[in-house]
Amino acid sequence: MEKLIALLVAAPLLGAAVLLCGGRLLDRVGHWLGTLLAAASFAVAVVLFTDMLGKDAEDRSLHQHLFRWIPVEGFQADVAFQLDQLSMTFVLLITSVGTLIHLYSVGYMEHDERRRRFFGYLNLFLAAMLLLVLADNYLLLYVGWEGVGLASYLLIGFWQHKPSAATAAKKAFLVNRVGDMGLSIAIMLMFTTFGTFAFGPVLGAAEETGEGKLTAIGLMLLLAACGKSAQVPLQSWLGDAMEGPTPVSALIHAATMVTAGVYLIVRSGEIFNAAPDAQLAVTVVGAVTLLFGAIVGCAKDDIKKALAGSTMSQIGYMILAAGLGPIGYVFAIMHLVTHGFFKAGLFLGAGSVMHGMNDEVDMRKYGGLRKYMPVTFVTFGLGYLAIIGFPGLSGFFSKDKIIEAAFAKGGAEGWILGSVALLGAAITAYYMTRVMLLTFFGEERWRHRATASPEEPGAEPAAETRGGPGGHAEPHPHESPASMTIPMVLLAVGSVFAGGFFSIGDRFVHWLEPVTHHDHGDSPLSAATVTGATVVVLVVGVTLAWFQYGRRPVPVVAPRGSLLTRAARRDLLQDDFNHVVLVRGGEHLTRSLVYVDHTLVDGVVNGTAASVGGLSGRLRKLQNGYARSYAVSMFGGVAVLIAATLLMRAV
Amino acid sequence: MSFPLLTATAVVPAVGAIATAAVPAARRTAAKWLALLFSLATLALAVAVLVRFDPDGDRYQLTESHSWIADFGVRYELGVDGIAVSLIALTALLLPFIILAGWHDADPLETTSSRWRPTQGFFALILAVEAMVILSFEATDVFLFYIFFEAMLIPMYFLIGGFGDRAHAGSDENATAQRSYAAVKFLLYNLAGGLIMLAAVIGLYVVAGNFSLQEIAQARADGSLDMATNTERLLFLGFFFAFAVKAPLWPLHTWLPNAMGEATAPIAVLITAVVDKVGTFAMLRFCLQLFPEASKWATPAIVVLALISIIYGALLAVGQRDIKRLVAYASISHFGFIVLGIFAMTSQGQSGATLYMVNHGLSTAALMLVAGFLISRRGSRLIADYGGVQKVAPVLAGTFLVGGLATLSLPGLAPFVSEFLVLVGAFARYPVAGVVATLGIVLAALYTLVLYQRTMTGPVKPELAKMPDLRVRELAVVAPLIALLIGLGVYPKPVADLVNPAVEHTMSDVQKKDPEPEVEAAK
Amino acid sequence: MSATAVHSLWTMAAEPVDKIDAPKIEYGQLAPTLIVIGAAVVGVLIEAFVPRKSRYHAQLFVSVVALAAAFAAVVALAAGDYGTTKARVAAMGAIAVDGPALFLQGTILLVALVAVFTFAERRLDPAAHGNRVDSFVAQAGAVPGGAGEQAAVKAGFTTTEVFPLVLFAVGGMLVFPSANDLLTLFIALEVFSLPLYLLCALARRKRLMSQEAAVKYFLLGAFASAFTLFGIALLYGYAGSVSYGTIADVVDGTVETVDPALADTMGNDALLLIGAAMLVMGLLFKVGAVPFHMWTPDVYQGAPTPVTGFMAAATKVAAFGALLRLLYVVLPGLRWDWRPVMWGVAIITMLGGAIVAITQTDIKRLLAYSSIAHAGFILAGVIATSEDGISSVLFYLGAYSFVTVGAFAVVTLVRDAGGEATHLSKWAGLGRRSPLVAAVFAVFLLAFAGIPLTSGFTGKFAVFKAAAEGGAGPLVVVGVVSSAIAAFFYIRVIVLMFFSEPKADGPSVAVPSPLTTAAIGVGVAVTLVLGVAPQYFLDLAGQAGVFVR
Amino acid sequence: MNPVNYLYLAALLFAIGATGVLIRRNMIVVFMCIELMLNACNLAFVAFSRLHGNLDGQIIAFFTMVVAAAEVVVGLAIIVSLFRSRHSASVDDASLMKL
Repeated sequence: MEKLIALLVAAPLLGAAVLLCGGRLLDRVGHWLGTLLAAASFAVAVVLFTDMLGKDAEDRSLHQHLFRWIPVEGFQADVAFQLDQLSMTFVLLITSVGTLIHLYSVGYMEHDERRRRFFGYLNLFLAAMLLLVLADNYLLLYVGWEGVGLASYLLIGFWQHKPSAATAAKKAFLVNRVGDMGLSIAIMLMFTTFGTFAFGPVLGAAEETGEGKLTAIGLMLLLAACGKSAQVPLQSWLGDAMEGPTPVSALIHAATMVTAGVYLIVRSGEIFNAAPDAQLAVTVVGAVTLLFGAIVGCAKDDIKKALAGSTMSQIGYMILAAGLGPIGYVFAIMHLVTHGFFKAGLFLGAGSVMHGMNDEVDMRKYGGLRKYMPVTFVTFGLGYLAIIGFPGLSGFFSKDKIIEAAFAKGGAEGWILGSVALLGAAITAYYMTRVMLLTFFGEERWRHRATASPEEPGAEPAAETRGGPGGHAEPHPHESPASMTIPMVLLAVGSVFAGGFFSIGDRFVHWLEPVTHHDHGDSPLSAATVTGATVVVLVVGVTLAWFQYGRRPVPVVAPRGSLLTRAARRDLLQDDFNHVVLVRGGEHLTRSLVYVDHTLVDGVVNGTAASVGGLSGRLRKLQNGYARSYAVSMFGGVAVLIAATLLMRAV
Repeated sequence: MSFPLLTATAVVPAVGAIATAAVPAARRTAAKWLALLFSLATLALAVAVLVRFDPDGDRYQLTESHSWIADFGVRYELGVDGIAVSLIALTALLLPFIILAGWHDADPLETTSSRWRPTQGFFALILAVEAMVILSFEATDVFLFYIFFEAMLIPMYFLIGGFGDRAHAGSDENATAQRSYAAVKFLLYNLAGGLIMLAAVIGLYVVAGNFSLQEIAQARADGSLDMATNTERLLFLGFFFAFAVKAPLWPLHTWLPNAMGEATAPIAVLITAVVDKVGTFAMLRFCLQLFPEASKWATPAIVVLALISIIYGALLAVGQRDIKRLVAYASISHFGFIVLGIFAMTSQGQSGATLYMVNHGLSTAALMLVAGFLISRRGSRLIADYGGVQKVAPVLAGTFLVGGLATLSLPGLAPFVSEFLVLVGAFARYPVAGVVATLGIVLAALYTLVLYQRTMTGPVKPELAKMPDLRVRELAVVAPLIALLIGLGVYPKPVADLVNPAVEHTMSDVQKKDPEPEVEAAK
Repeated sequence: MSATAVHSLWTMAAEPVDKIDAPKIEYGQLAPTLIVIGAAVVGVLIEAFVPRKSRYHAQLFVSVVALAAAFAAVVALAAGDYGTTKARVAAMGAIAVDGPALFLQGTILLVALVAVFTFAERRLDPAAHGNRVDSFVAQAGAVPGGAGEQAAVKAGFTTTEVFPLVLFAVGGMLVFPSANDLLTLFIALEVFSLPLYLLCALARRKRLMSQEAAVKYFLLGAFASAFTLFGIALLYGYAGSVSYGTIADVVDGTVETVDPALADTMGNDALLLIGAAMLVMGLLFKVGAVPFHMWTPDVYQGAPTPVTGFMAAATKVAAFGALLRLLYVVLPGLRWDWRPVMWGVAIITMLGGAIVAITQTDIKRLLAYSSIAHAGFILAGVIATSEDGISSVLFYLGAYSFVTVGAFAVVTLVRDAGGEATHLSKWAGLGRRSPLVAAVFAVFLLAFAGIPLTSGFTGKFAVFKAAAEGGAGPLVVVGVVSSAIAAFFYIRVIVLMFFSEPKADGPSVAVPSPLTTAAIGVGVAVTLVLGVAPQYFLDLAGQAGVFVR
Repeated sequence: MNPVNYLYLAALLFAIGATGVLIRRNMIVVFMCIELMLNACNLAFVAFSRLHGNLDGQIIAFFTMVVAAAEVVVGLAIIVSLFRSRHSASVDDASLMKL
């Protein structure tokens, strides 16, 4: 059975290789090939899953050792896979959502002449992501980690001729690199501490290790997670990442890649358990981010950016949960899965809307679209209800559990975290309602108004060939083709029922327990209270949004807004800070260093040469051509010679 | 007396050089093919060496030893260990690509007279360099090594100064001046280093009485030859200085950007991927073996210099406006990594450093050669003159990106393996150094991606609209390199197995052990 | 000095002197010298009696044959172990026949042979009035540019006297390093100096400079030889004899018979030290060591280039030979006095020569300064005071002299309307115009710079090695530093030749006759052979490393 | 009469000659000064010869005279030819080559 594990990675990898190397002749079938291989990977996953269910909980984890990768004395890195329940969960999520989004992209990217390459990149991403979650040691995980980074870089910058896209891609990669630094340092620490970096030994030996070391490792892992999962302070890249095609945003920047950080932390649970300080840091990061993202989400008028903000905040929830330790791990993963479904659905919905609106992204130029694209409206709506945690839908169960666990953390910490989580839930309800209202309700603000033409940055040039001449004069909203709607529907189903399915009889908890271990914290509030509170804040948030956007017409041009709004629009000034401190400072540093290199380092050498030359020029003057002066020098010379000789005898 | 394989690997290119130089002026193409042929023959011999070499056998294999200059106690002594073998393989491997890439770099301008035969000279000099480099990898006699270490400067010097980058070439006086400035700078820096080393070599002879690396190392090991601490340190510094100039270590690096900037791309590759490796290789083979104590004494200072090189080189690379100078500074940063690995005195560090030499050769070759193709199309080295290339020449852009990703050592590509080994090795001995060096990977990403973004992405510059994509010859150069980068990234074990035993010998020379992990993890 | 001693002198002098027995000369062992001198005399006779038309060929024939024969004689002597086991003092203690002497004589003879080829070159200058001309003035006496000169040129006069002059000079040089008493030393010095003074004055073009060079060389040379002579006088005064052996004994204090007068002067070290210093100064002048070097650039520049080549090579060989013998045979007992001084001289010579050369603009002056720097390197070997030191110096001299002759021979080829184009700016782009010549010259320059695989490197290594073993490590360091500086200007010339665009009105490279070609060829061959496979010659020098006493 | 005084005289003459070489401009005079130095040497030789009571010194003196004569021949030849072409016998005028 474990022989199949490699296939999971191999299939999409093969696809990537073929699609990227195979020339134009693949242009016509490329996308289907890619989708097929993604589906194949999913099939394998299902097979493995059923097999796993067949075994009993304890010996479900599979191992496959492919080959010895880097052997240098004590440093032994293998290419080996470990498939346990945790990995399985991710594999299923990744392959299923991935396949759906491949399908979606077939329609979405229909008119892009570089579609083959797009699918190549998607496959590459799948392979890397699967490698990430299947690796049985941190170094191999690191490979996948950077691999998904590369894929995301390529896909964000897929429309490279848009400077904004290229910049966003570069930014994403760089910020991630900062996180990667953390991961690699963590691995080095593990090597020096444990002499290995394979999950088994490291996590096994975590208990009998000094807390200091573990805290260091933990913090480094957290840094990595922040980078990949767009957590404060490394969150700035996610918003810009929306420059990429919408399917990419759905798959990579909502459902899967950005959750890798959560996977890392949960995977390294033993380390964090033994390092409370690191755990605290994790929870703080999570809490801060979930507010940060939510606030940003409220202010954005760009539908994708708004969703991106919400992604940040949702992952904040997961990180928070992961930081809570054994009481939270399971719920973190659970929320991760449900979020995977509904957020992917939301993004696809957004994509579908843009598709119908000539790639207009400004929600203020939408409105009343429900009757033009019903399917989109329904699926999006369900996703919306799921994310705000409408009772009975996925988000409700998973998020509720997290809030509960936050309170269960106990003490002042518990209270703070819990209330933050609640507040976040309220804001979530607010901004999602806002998105919903702006997009599908209210009067049709797009009438008699030209929309963004692909020439101007920000428009998705997939539309270039669409609409035809004058097509940008006024959008004609229409439902998207089946290849796009089907995935949306399926995801909607997932986002409605997944949560309930998991929670009934704590299926999910039992499923993951062997890996992550679970214990019920004692919450100061009863579960019922918490649930009630969540529902209350939910209602508050929704009504607030309705008062603001539902009742009176929405101005097409965004009002100046309060200070907070303006800050939020600029991602709470994060970028400005980066720009001033890092970019500017870096520029000055490099410029001055170039100067130093030229004048100082090089100057010293040239200076020496010059001074020798000058000396030479001066000594030359002694050779003045007068025989008598030569004679003088000889005479003086002999005098010195004699004097020296006598002196030598004297001393 | 078996067939002298090692001598053959050096003789073949040398003969090739002479033969190429002898080709009459009119038959330029013939000269090119001849050179290519000989470089391929050398590659074949190198492969033979690779096959004949047994990693777990004696330390030095395929040895040859003949008396040469008895008066100076100099013997013609050749022998290779795993490190040397891998570097010889690298050299022999890169040369055909360099020749192929430089196919048209030396076609004479119309103005020059018929007696001036640049093309023949160009390829002959390249082969001459190859011969000398290979010999300096093989020599186990200090004097013999020194001879070729120095002599290779001369052909290099003519290659740099005589065949400038077409981006500025022609009769432009200013360009000529810059070029000869670069060439002279290269020569004087290295010559100065070499002469200081000469003093040390003589000193070594005075102390040891002969030049045989093995004998001296042996004598050092069993204590029959003990140097006064200060003597050893002075000699070490003499040797190290020369090597630090050759493998540019801050602050002796400034010749490299000029040289690489002014030389044609293939020659730039020859400099940084092949010739400079002799410096780092010699640190590993001579400094550590001959002067173990002094090496340990100097380690902290050298580690600091290496760190400065890493960060400094990367930052300057970010600040460059000239594509080739950017790559040059990137190389300086990478050489910092190599030196760091060598002087971390851990087996990971040193194996990593050796792998790094090989991988850096491949990655820089890929990046630099593609950059050369790009420059040859537009006729400018300034980054600002490019933009949107990927739209008109996607393959070129793609290969360039892969080269760049290799340079920032992306996992899955060969450089990652070596870089990570170096980092781990350094971290195990000097955690702070390891962390500082890790900053380098962020900066590497910065300068690589900025370069890619500015040249390849964005709207297409009108001048570039008609730019052709990679031609078959160029693809034939780049594709194998990329294949190797990926192959060695996924499965570096063969090279590692080749190198590890040699590194173990070196470690035992300096009597260093890898630091033990604190917790013995449950295996 | 006590009166009694003086009185005893009187009485001694009053006694009748016993009759002098006839000297016995080992003609066989002196053959090289005798052959050359004899040929020189023949050459003079040829000038006197052979018709002008056929003089050139006769002279050339005689000189070449004589030099070849002399070399053969040297080889024969060496083969007869006179260099090693049978080394002896000949001609009543006037001449030493031993390893160093034979080695240096052999070198001098070969260099002279090659130099004579360049002397005889008649293809480079455009033919004047239909008859080929060499680089020597038509009639030395005629006023430059005067009617007399034109008439002489028209008549096709040529100064074939140069050949006997060279032979005389060579004769002196052969004796110089093998002289075994101070008188012979002085005579030999004058015998090879005077012809050189004359040769310097005989350039066909730029005669004013040529004559000026001669005057400077002559006046300063005479000045120096006066010091030398006084030094000899003082040494004679100290030791009561001019024979090396005796003086050495006296210096060591191992002399057997000490009469009161000698005892008196022996007590007076001032005589010894001052005398030694002056004598050494005379030799340092000849080798062109700082601060006695200042004649070198001017004379090298002004003299006819073939003469410069000969002078630069052969004089150095002879003078260093003599210096070695003086320091190793006569003054070893004084080692602790002269070594520090020599240190100083060597250092300033190496640095001074290298530094001043950087800013030179005339190729001949450049080579002059480089020769000064090289003198410094050789001095480092002299200071070693070991057998290795001797042999390394011998080897260096051999290597260096051929490179020098070859280099100057190349200089004669590069010409424009005004004769040889010696200004560096004229050499720009030579590599483009005539790659072969440029390449050859580059080889010589690299040898000067001491790049491995050339004779220059081997020699430099040998010398520095000897010095280091002789405990002169710092000197070696100074040596490498100054060779780094020196490298700069050699490289400059190469850059000029290869990397700079040729000037439109640049000089042309004349096609030489086989004579010069041969000279250059020999130079290149020796340079490369001594660079790649020096073992045989190192052995030779090694065997020749012992002085007879 | 103490022969040592002759040595002092010789040294004096030598010094005078040397000074003359350094300060006089006319080539002929300079040359004569050199001759004076040579003769100073001769005096020294003779004095020493008498001091030591062997004849070497006196013989050397003869050699020196011959050498001096030869020098005169060569020297005058050169000087005269230079004088002809320059119409000046000043040492300092002959300074075409410098630096």
